[in-house]
Amino acid sequence: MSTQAKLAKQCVANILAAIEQAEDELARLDAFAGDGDHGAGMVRGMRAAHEAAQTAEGDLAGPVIAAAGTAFTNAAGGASGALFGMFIATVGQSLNAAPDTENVCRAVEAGVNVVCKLGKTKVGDKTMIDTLMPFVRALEEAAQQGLTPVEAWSYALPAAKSGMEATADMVSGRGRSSRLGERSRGGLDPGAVSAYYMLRAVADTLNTP
Amino acid sequence: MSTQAKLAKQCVANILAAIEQAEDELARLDAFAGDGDHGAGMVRGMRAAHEAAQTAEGDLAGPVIAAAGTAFTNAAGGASGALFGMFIATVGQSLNAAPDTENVCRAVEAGVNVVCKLGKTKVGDKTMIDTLMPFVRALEEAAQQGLTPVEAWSYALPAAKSGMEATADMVSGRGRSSRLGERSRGGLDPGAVSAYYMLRAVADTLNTP
Amino acid sequence: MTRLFNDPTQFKEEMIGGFTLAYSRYLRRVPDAAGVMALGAPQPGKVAVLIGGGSGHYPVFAGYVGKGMADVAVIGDVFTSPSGEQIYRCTKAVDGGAGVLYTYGNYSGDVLNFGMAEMRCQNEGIDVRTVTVTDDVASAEDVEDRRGIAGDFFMIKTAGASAARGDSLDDVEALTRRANDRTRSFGIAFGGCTLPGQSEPLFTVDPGKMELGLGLHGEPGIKSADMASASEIARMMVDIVLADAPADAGHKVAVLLNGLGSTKYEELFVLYKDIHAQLEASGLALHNPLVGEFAGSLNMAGCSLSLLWLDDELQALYDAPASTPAFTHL
Amino acid sequence: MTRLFNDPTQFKEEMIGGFTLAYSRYLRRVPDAAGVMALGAPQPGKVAVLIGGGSGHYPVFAGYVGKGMADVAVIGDVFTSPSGEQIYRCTKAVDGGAGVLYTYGNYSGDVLNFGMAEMRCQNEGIDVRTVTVTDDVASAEDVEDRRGIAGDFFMIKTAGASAARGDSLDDVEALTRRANDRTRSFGIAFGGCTLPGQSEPLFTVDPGKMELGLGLHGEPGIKSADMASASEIARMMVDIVLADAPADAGHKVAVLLNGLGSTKYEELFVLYKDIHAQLEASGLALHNPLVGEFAGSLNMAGCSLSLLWLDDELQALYDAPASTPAFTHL
Ligand SMILES: Nc1ncnc2c1ncn2[C@@H]1O[C@H](COP(=O)(O)OP(=O)(O)O)[C@@H](O)[C@H]1O
Ligand SMILES: Nc1ncnc2c1ncn2[C@@H]1O[C@H](COP(=O)(O)OP(=O)(O)O)[C@@H](O)[C@H]1O
Ligand SMILES: [Mg+2]
Ligand SMILES: [Mg+2]
Ligand SMILES: [Mg+2]
Ligand SMILES: [Mg+2]
Repeated sequence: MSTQAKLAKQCVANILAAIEQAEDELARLDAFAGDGDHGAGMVRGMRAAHEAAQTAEGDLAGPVIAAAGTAFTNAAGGASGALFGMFIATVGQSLNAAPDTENVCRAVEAGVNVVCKLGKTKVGDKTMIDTLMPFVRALEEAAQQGLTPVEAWSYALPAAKSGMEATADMVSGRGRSSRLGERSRGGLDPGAVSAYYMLRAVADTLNTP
Repeated sequence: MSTQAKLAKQCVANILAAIEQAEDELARLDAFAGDGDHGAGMVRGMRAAHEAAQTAEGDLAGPVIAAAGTAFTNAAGGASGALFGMFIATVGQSLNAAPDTENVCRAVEAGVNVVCKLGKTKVGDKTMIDTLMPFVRALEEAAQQGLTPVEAWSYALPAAKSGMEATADMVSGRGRSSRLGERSRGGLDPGAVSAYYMLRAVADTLNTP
Repeated sequence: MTRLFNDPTQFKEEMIGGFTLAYSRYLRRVPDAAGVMALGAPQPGKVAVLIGGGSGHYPVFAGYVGKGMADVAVIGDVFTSPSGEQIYRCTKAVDGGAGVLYTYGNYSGDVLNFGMAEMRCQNEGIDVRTVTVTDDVASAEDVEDRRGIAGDFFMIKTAGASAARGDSLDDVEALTRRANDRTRSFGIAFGGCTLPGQSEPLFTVDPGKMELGLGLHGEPGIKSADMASASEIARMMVDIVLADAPADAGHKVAVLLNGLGSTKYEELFVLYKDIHAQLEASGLALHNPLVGEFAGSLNMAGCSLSLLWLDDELQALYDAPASTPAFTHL
Repeated sequence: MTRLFNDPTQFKEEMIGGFTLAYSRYLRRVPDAAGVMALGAPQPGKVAVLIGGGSGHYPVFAGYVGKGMADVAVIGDVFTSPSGEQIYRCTKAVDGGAGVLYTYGNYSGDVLNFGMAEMRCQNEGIDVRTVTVTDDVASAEDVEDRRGIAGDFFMIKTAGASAARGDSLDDVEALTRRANDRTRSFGIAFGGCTLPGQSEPLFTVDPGKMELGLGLHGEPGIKSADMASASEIARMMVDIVLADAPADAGHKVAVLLNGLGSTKYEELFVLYKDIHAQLEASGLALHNPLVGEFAGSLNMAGCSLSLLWLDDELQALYDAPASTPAFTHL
């Protein structure tokens, strides 16, 4: 990959592919305790994000990611449209010119914090945060251990996966399904699953020679 | 049975029992090419007919049957409500004080003619007439052969049955199902079945010692 | 399926009870009869408009009783014409001395029962006229043999507006008949309805199929076809209705896209998009289209397109104000 | 299930297309946005009422745009809040300089997206206020955490009538909030709906069961119960709503019995009969009840009861005239 921007565009393209492939699964997960629109919304958002990313100019990754996030928010709608879009846009805006592991970690952390703030969520509420927060904590560890960004991302991915899996046994505290109380237990949170697929698609992209 | 009136009331009671038992079957037959209300309508009509018959005064059969028919028409609604009700009422009104076989035959014929006229129907249109008309023809034969009314009714019943069975292979020419053309072929006509059950219930009553 | 009921044999009575409680600002129960009549009826000197038929089709018929539409609706059991006796009583209740117009769908049971009531009222000196609705092009070749479906709405609106402005019975009858002569409908069904107390629907439609020529009483359609996209269905419906357009009827039409119970508004709007475009492409001017539920069949799934070819007089009646439980127009 | 569509990803766009073609006498498309606005909007000096949310709920929201109700509806994809960007554009389109009132159901996605738009508009100097609808007593203990269901109708009617008579933004907001504070709803579901392009419903209900505490988005209810007769259901709905009655709210209520797509009018009237009797027996005076489809969820089966405890001012607003595609009142 010749530039940061190209790599970022490739990440977005691969996220889109991953989300398109998972559309039906995400819809089914959302139908369990929600309203079934999560698959369609993520695909709509990612298609717009991809289009915006491809046409973004310059060599830096940040603006590409920021453009993708804004496009995602505008197109997707719904809770996840606002939150994933703001997450992606914030990561893009926070990423400075020289994305070493610490910078990447800080950018993702900024994105996660925006989601927590806007969504009034914390770990354990059975949301995308249960994937994203453990991922950020693991990224921090990787930064302290001096791993490269590519190594760090792969190092942190299992924490995201465990976080996602843990949502199955949680009772929803936020979002549409929170009205169901105990009945929301037993299914994975669709937003937590989307978040994991996004992070994994980035890992796959970074690890592709 | 001590009087004509008592016998007539017993006939009405037994018709009601037969129709109540057949309610679901009649509903299913009507659902095949019609609107599924025939079972409920016949039960509603016969319940009213029974009530009216039980409270009818005098020793003669005619007024009992006429009262039953009028009550049937008022309560049942629908095509069959109008036609069966007018049929029963006309039979009752046409039955004179000394119901020998010829009189009975003429009364039933008068009823059938009213149905043909009101309903603009003839044999072969896949209606109650396909049961009633062969029955009347057979009653006439029985009268010519000098059978008693009770014997004549039993003699004519098989003709009614064959007429009813023949409706399965007819294409509807009258009523709601006539709009279906060829698609109406293959099911018995619900009104033809009701008519047969009514005639059979009368035969059973007459033959009960 | 129909889930909310108590004793199925009491369904009609309880429905009338709840309906009159909810809408007592428009109408009241006809004393001693299964019907509802507009507040203020009978109005001496005004022609009365009587509609009716089986229930299960709300807002047809009771929903259209009120100012500017019907004076009375006679209410039969589900899918069952009311009896002549009930129709007779309702006629007597609303006659204001200027005569009564009956308008109802052309079904064997209705024709018999309304016909008996008409004869009886005529014998008692009430001038009764009848316009049976025959809008469904799928139901027969000859117009007189056709049944009435959602086009009912146009005839009720026409008759009601004509009577409301003080027209004579001759005129109300003639205008309503003219509206019927100029109305054409065609419908399709995707699934059958279930009568109260029954557990099986009246008919089922294979997934991937649709029934052409729906009946408003849960009768199966005239024939089956493969399920198609909304655009293809729009084209087919428009083609079939226009192929049967009345002669010399001009180019201005009132349009009614009617949804049956389980086919919802959003779907109807998607379908309507192409219907509108195709009607316009064929040179018609569309006047105040209506898209929604105007004549139902319990929870049946399907829809129908009705067109009324307007002239100036019919348009004035169509645009006249109305205020009823199910249709209000300023 | 949802059967009439072309490309499911275009469902919303095609729906808006057909809707605006049919009802161009009331409203038009918002330029460059997924929304519809009343003819005559923006009206300089008049507070604008903005409503919106996911689609699939017609007549909520677009059906209530017109005279005396909302000035604009922002239309999201099926069951999906519109994005902040679309809400922002619609706000800009209808602002007449006197401020904009947002009223919408209290769902996480809507709160986020409407909230973002509100902030952005405030930053640009447009005075925006928000009243989120929280009528569903089944959805949470605390009123602020509750979601909005069919009670939406009352808030749209209140806000629209208040704005239409020229009230200030402060007053429109205060009155709408008062209406929300005095509205309670409770619903049940019998069957789930199917999104366009999907073949399975969002949820199913065992025959013989019902779900208490329906969600308007096809979410399963809060808990299951055995199916009951209409009379038993009426009693339960009334008991639950009245148990949560607002304090000191008087005894006059507006009543709305809302049917979801596949639960039909006749059933609602049967149910309403006992609801009416029980509300009256508990000492309430019922004002202009409404029984029908006022807030849907595609072809879901179920119904809900909403009460708005009126005072003189709220009653005047409730009785004010309105003229929209889905609700007209003289
Ligand atoms: N307040 C919130 N904070 C964080 N995440 C949330 C919040 N509300 C919803 N989510 C996430 O969004 C997902 C649902 O997204 P989606 O179905 O697209 O939106 P909607 O709930 O509006 O239909 C949930 O699975 C959850 O992960
Ligand atoms: N015009 C007619 N002449 C004779 N019989 C008729 C006619 N129309 C209908 N029927 C009879 O009535 C039966 C249908 O009765 P029912 O279902 O109760 O009435 P509806 O058709 O009004 O729903 C038919 O099966 C047929 O036997
Ligand atoms: Mg969702
Ligand atoms: Mg029938
Ligand atoms: Mg019938
Ligand atoms: Mg949603």
